[in-house]
Order: sequence, then C-alpha cells, then structure tokens
Amino acid sequence: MTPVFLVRRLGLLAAALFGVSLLIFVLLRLLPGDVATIVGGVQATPEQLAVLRERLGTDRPLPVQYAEWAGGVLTGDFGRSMLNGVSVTDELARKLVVTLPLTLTAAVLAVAIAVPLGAYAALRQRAPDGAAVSALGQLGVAVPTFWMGIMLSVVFAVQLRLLPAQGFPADGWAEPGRAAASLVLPVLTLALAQAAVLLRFVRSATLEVLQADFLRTARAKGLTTGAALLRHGLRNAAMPVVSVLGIQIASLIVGAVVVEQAFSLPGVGKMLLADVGNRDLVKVQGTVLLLSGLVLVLGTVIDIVHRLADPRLRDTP
Amino acid sequence: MRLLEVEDLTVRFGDSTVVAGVRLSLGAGERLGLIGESGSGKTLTALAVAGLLPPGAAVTGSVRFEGSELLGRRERAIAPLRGAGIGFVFQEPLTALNPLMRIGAQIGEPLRIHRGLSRRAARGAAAELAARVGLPDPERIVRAYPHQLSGGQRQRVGIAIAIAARPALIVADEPTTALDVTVQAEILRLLTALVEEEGSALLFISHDLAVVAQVSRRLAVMRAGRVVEEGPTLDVLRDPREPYTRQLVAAARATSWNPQETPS
Amino acid sequence: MTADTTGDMTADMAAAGPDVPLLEAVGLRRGYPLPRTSLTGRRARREAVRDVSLRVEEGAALGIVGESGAGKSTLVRLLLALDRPDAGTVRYRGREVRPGRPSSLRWFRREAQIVLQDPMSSLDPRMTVARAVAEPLRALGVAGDRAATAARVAEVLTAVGLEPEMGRRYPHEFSGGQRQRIAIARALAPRPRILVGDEPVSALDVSVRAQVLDLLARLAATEGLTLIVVSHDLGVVRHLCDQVLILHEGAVAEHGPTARVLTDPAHPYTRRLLDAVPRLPV
Amino acid sequence: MTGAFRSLVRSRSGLLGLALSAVVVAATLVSLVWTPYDPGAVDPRASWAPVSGAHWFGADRLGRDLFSLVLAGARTTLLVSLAATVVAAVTGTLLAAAAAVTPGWVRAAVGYGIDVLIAFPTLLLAMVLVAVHGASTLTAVLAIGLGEGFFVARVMRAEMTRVLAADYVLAARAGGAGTWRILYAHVLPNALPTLTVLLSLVMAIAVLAEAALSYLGYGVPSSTPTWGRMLHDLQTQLTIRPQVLVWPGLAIVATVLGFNLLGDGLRDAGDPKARRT
Repeated sequence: MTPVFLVRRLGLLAAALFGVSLLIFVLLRLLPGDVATIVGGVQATPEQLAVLRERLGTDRPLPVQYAEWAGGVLTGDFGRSMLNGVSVTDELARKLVVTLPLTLTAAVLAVAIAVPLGAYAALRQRAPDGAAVSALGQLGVAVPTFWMGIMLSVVFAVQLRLLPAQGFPADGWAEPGRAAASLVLPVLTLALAQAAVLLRFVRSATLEVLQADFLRTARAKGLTTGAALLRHGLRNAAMPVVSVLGIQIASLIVGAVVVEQAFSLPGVGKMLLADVGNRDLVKVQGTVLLLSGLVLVLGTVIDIVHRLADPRLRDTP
Repeated sequence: MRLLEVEDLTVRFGDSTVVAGVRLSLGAGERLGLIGESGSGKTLTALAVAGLLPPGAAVTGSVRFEGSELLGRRERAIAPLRGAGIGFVFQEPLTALNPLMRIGAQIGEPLRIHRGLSRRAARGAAAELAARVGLPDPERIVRAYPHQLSGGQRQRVGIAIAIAARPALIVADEPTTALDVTVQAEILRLLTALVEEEGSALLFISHDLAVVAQVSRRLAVMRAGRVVEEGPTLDVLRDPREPYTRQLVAAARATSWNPQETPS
Repeated sequence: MTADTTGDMTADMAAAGPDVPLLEAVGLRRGYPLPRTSLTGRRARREAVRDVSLRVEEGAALGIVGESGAGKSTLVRLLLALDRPDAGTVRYRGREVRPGRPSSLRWFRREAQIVLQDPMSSLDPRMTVARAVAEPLRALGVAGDRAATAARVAEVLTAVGLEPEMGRRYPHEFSGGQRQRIAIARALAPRPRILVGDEPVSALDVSVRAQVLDLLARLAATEGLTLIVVSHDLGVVRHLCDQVLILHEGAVAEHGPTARVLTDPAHPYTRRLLDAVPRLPV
Repeated sequence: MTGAFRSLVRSRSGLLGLALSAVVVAATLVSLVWTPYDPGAVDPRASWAPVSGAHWFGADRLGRDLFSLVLAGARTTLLVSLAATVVAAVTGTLLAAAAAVTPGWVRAAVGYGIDVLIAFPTLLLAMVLVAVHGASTLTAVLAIGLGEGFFVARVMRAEMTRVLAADYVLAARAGGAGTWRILYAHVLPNALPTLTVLLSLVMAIAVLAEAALSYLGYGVPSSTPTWGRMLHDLQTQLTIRPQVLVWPGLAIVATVLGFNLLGDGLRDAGDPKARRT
C-alpha cells in the first residue's frame, strides 16, 4: 500500500468532512429570521432575545461561530441543546446504544442474505428459480422500508405474537433478552431493504465474472465450473460488491431513521426527528454532522479495504 | 487409434449453426493448423474439442481423445482430462489470467489439481516452468500479479500453464494475434520447441496463414463452420484445390511481405 | 480545389518555395507523467515520442512502422495537432500548425484528415452515414447549401465504392470493411491534401484488408492525396508507401525509400523487425 | 423512436413496467376529474367501514373512502416525485457536464464534490431544510431532487466521459468539430438513452423518498393526502385493523416497481445490440 495513496485519501476525507460540516453549518444559517427569534418564540421581548443571542453566541460573526463549533466537534463536544442545554454528545452517546446495534446487525444480515442469493440468481440465470430470486430482489427494492416494517409487525407481532410490535425497554440493555427481542423486527426490516438493493449488485457482478476469460482458463486447467467459480470467481465478484457497500452506508443510515420511527425505537434517528420538530438547530446540526461524518469515514475505510484487496489498485495511487 | 478423432462435429447456438460436420484427426506429436477468417467457427471447434464451449451451445457428433468419447459426458467426468490430457493456450493474455492471483499460484494450479502437489511444491515447480518458457527472473515473476507483466510475458505464463501437467495435446487459439511481431516470433519458436521436447500434439488456430504455415505440418481450412480443405501445409499453399483457399492464399501473399520479392 | 478553401491561405504559404515540404515536423517530443510513487520529488515520465523530425513531400506516401508502445499513435496525433507536443513544431507548407482552439485550426483541418483503426467505434452509432460523412463539411464551414452537401456526400460515397442510398442507414447495419470505406469517405469529403491512416486496415479480415488497401492506393492517385500510413504490418506499408519511417521506443530508428529499407536495413532494430515477420514458406 | 418502443415492449420487464406505470399514471389523471367519493368527504356512519362494494378499500376513522384517498394521494406523490426527478435530471446533467467537459482542476474538483455529496443521504438533507424552513412541498422536491441529482451526476459523468473517449469523437475533432458541436452532435445523443433509463429509476427512488418523507411528517403539509402521510396516520390501527395499512403500501410498491421495470426495459431497448436483432 503506497503511503502516497493513504495520505491522499485521508487528506481527501478531511477535506470532505470540512466541506460537509461547512455545508450543514451554512444551510442551518439560511434562516428567514435568526436563531434567537425561532427559539425565543414570537412573544419574546427584545431584551430576552438579546440575552438569548448572547447565550447562543449568535451575536458574533459567522466564521467565529463556525470555528468555535468545529473546534468543539474535533474535541468530541457537539455543543449544547438550545432547548434544555443538555450536551449533544451525551445525548448522541445514549441514543447510539440503540442505533449502532440496529445498523451493524442489519448490515451484516443484509450481506449474508444478498451475497448467496445474488450469486444463486446469477448462476441459475436461465432457470426459473434464478429468475424468481431476481424478481424477488426487484420487488424488495420497490417496498418502502417503513411499510415493510409495519407489515412484518402485523404478521409476527400482532398475529403470531412472537415479538414486540414496537418500542424498546426503558432500561435499555439492562435485560438484554427483552432489548434484543425488540430489535429483531427492526433489524430484519432494515436488513431486507438493504439486501434487496445489494442482491442486484451481487447478481450483476457475478454474471460479469461468469463470462470472464480466466474462469475458462480455470476450467481448461481441469476445474469444474463450480470449483472454478469458488476458487477464482468469488474473490473477483467481491470487488464490485465491496465498492458498492460504500454507497449503501448512506441508505443504511436513512433506513435506520425510518425504521426507528416505524418501530418507535429511542435511537439517534428518532431523536433527530424530534429535534427537527422542535427546531433545536444545534442538536440537529450535531446529529446530522455525526451521521454524514460516519458515512464519509466508513466510505473511506471501505475504499481503502477495496484498494488493499485488489493488487491492480494497490500499485496505482 | 489416433490421439484425437473428431467426427461430424456440429455446434449450434439457438437456431444458428456455427460449426457443421467438422472431421479432424491428430496423431501423437503431430501438428495441425486450423485456418479461417473471423466467424469461420475455428475457435468454437477448438473449444468443443476441449469441452470448454460456453453454456447454451448444443453440440453433436463425436470427439474421441485417446479413444474415449468426450461429448455428452458430465463435466465431472471430462474435467480430469482438461489440463492433464489437453492443454489450452488462449488468445487474450490480458484477460486469460486471474487478476487477483499471483502468477506462481496460477502456473502451479494444474499440478495441484492433477498431481496433488502441495501449495509450496507447486510454486517451486511453477518457478521452473516460468524459467522453461523463457520468463526473466522466475523468482520475481512467480510472486508478481498479471497486470505487472507485459503481453508477451503473460502469454508465456499461459503456455507454462498449458504444459504444466504435461498434456498429450496442446490446443492454441490464436496465441500470438494480440502480440507485436517481434514478440510473436519468440512465442512461436517457444511453442514449437516445447511441443517437440514434450512430444505432444498441437492444434494451432489462427487467421494468419503465414503464422499457421510456420508452425503446422498439416492445414485444415475452415469457412462458415465447415472444413473446406485439408492436407499437408506445402501442398495446400502451392496448389490449393478449393477456390476459397486460393483466394485466402492470394490475399495473404498480397499483404504479407517477402524479402526475396522486390517490392511492387 | 474549390476557391473558398484556398482563399484564406496566408501570404507566406502561397509564396512557399519549392524546397518547403507539404508537411514537416521538427524535434517533436511528448511524454506522459506516470502515477506518483513517492510523496515528494518529480513524477517519473514515460517519453512516448522522443525528438522525431520528418518531412513529407506533396504526393508522397509515407509509412510509419513500429510496434505497440513505439509512439505511432501519439506521433500521428501530434502531426494533426490533436495533441500538444512538449517540444517541437509541425509546419504545413511552411505555416506553423499550433494546437489550440478548434476554430484556429480550421485552415489546417481542411488540408489534413484521418482514418482511424477500428471501424466499429470510429462512426457515431446514432448518426446516419450521410450525416457522418457530411460532418467535416459542416464543422469546417465548407458545406455550402443542403444540395451541395448531399451532392458531395454522394460523390465521396461512390468514390469509395458504396451506393449513395446507403447514406440513410446507420453504421451498425454495415460490415467492418464497408464501415471503413464510410470512414474514408468522411475523410475525403472536405477534399484534404493529406490523408492520414492510423492502422487503417489492421482491424479488418485479410480478404477485406486487400480491397481497402487498393482503394486507398487508387484514391491517392485520383484525388492527388499525400498519404501518411501508420501500421505495425510491413506488408501494408510495402503495398502503399514509397517512403518508410521505422519508429522504435519513440525515436526514429531509420527513414528512407521503402524498397531500400525493407531489403537492406541499416539499423539493427529494423533488421530484427524484418526477421520476425512470419513469411509464407512457398 | 418506433424501433426503441418496439424493443421496449418486447423485453418482458419493459412491458410489465410500462403497463404498471401506465395504470398508476392513468389512475392519477382520472382522479383529477373523478373519484368514487370526494376524498375529503366525512361520513360518521361509515367510520372504519370494511372493504365492500361501496368502499373498495374500506373507510378511515372519519368515514372517508380509502380508495379515493389513495387516488388523491397518488396526485401529490407523483407530482412531487416528477418535480424532484426534473430537478435531479437538470442538476445531475449540469454537474456531470461540468465534471466531464471542463478542463483540468475544475473537472477534478466537481468530480470529487460529486463523490462526497453522493454520500450525503437525501433524508438528512431534507431534515436540515425542514429544520430551517419547515415541511413544505418545495423542501421535499428540493431535498429529493438534489439528493438524487448527485446520483444522476455520477452516472452521467461516467457516461459522458465514455462517449468523449470514443473514436468517433476523436474523428469529429480531427474533422474540425469544436467542443460545442461535439457536445450536441455526439455527446448528447449518445448519453441520452442512459439519461432516460436513469430518470425512470430516479422516478422510482423519488416515489420511495417522498413516501418516507411524508411518513416521517416532512412531506407536503398534512392537509394534502399522500401515501406516506396516510400510512403515518393509519399506523395507530396496527393492532386493531391492520388491513387498512395494506392499500397505500401496495400503491407505493406498484408505482415503484412499475418505474423500475420501465427503467430496465428502456435500458434493454436503448442498447443498439438489442435493437439489431
């Protein structure tokens, strides 16, 4: 791995994080009025507004405000909520306890479902069952995530009474069993939504590899089609799938927000929805930066992994 | 009993017949050239002989290798013959090798499949084979990846793979078409030398009459899926029987280059 | 040559003396930066064309022979100002051809046209043959009205052995050989003085190749064209060109009359190249 | 174009996609002039009426006919999605052109900008806009339009770069064609088929995004019905009468499936090789 690539890629990541943070900061400042009037409400007196502006620091020039906020973020301080003064960082930490397990498990499950099914659909492309699998993928993509969640709840929670339909134990993971049970349907919902999209990529990547000349060379050496696919095809098909994972992170996070709303899980997504409703701009700013930052960082990690895995990319910076 | 006997070989894709009633035979150590323009079915004939036709191809007729019939048998039954009985050299050195696997592993693979060699033993043998096909610095080449080699070097790797398990028949499908003329000359010399040393038969496919003539003792001319003429190379060139062959030889003479002739 | 194309030739070109060649390149050099391998320091460069000079007299046929990576295509792009050289100049009738905005090169484009290697990709799949052949006329502003354009298109299609009615069809309806004829017709449309072929027949079958080579030879005679043919195939150069330039790793190994170079090569690389060519044993 | 239409219909997914999306669009247009009941008409007697001859999808708590509501919901959903698709097409194509045609560092900067912003989820963009300007049709259209615009930009940039690298563009340059002539005579016609396929797929994504936004309460104001908003309001019935939740969901699935299959069909139709058979 040439250091040149690593340094350049991390530099690009830093630039991207700076760009996105600036974008969020500016977007939230394009206010018709100013932050204080929104928070203070219509009936606030000018003096109260002045105190508010001073407390929120919105009386100082924008670049200073940005520098202060960005500086804080770098040290892990995402600022204080405008409504109750609570530290955004603490709030985020509390909510991640739900959102992280939800997204990570869903991501793993999605790959576990999509890769075998996608490969099968490609291998059995001409057979009816292969076409059925890809049709299933096509259908899966068309189902809105939140509706999938509702329908799964109707079946497994309401009719079969196997799992809780909604909510998350107030005491969090104190009782892991109950907490996990309440995450089963949300994880399944998020995983199926992701798997449907991934399946199409895995299928097309596998199809492409199936026609590759080096598979024919492998068969010419004495391997059967199956053995050639396993020993030579798999790793080559994994390359495009790995690169698509980078893009999938963004939709995974969006899915998490929607699933948390559908199953009313107290995660980062549901908190963000409430903050947007309450116009708590500092919290919205912090949460949106965290989520988009996560997308960029994970995207970079996956890009580096992709370059490490493919010798052709390893040499060229 | 001839090494390879092909009778009434017919290959169809859907309703279009691409190879119709081809008859060929090859004895041990013999060298047969298969010449034809693009679309003549020469490559598909070669693939059919090695059981490497793409899915969706309907094959009839008979291909007997060392007396046993290959057509119509399950892949598991004929796979052991591929690599050990029939070695294949492909046309595109760029895409014929696995881009993610080191050269040593790819050259050693036939030995691991057919001779049960361990990974380390196979890599050792691979270095020897790399040297044998004239690759510079075999120790480095064995650890390198395909994209780090030139076209000519990659084709030498292709040949090393084909001869690794010492097959009785080598099928070479336009092995030098994608190469420069100086590199082509070296590869052709290498191929004929190896075939002679090993005493293996060679089925050489090309659209270039001068190349095929240089390598093969007998020629079979293919057009639109049929073998239109077959015979010893010098006879076919000196007085071709079929009008199509005559036209092919004339065209090759017109655009090829000969020091004895004074340029027009 | 129709009046309007000579009209705007500058004074110095018209007055060029007899010893000024039709096309001359002096000290052409072109390199490409290789991917950066170290953080600091200069990036390594691959010199595709290293100090190439050549002259092409009016009516001559120059063959440029070389193997892949010898810099043939780069040289052709430099000669036609489709790429900017690192050093060196190209002159047409003494007037410098300076790469720049397309409009500043219109005068030169009218004089020199190109036929590319692969007929499958050198014709726009979504353009009818007639429109494709007429494009240079329109782009160079020498098209005249619709009737004049249609007439010229029909004229050049016939000159390359195709029926004018084929103009309405699309490229994917033609064979490789026919498509290359269409590409030649397109190059002829603006009545160039120089026709450059970048491996013009190497993508074609042997039997079709001979016909297209004959066509190029015939057109060179009837249209008074100066030919520059780039090829890795000595047979093609022997067939078409009276002069040959052997290119090796971006530099001129040898340059001279085809007859002499092919039978009595001076440069060791040329000898190695000639020996490597497979010959019919009989 | 008849050739393209014929091969679109011949490809199975194209036919199914065309049929599905045509039915949805037709139903939407019909709903502008006629719906079985006035979507807003309250009828206490019909509160939670089950599926019947009178109410094909049953009725909601206020006795409003669910079938009419779904039809009315289609209007807003498709309108917002169409507007967003247009925004995505315009921003995407312009960005792609900037990233493919302009010289040197501009191209690299725009190109990299696209790669970064494609990671910026549409929903987050919507939330930021809503936090500032409140939920509105404009916010939804802008959020989805810009969000998908980066996706269009990335695909169109690759497509334009492919065409610009083609031999026939080099031949055009050698023939004296300037940048503008190459753009409209070669790049546009050859990139257009990909754009039509893309827009069909973007329309599908836009419908999904609009449904999610209005489900979360960020779509159009609550007065105008959309499928997402209906599901949000009806979710309270999850444990009592879940069947009411089925209809709006199916409407979304049918529409998205229709546009996706139409996109696949257009891709097969646009591919010259496919057309030559």
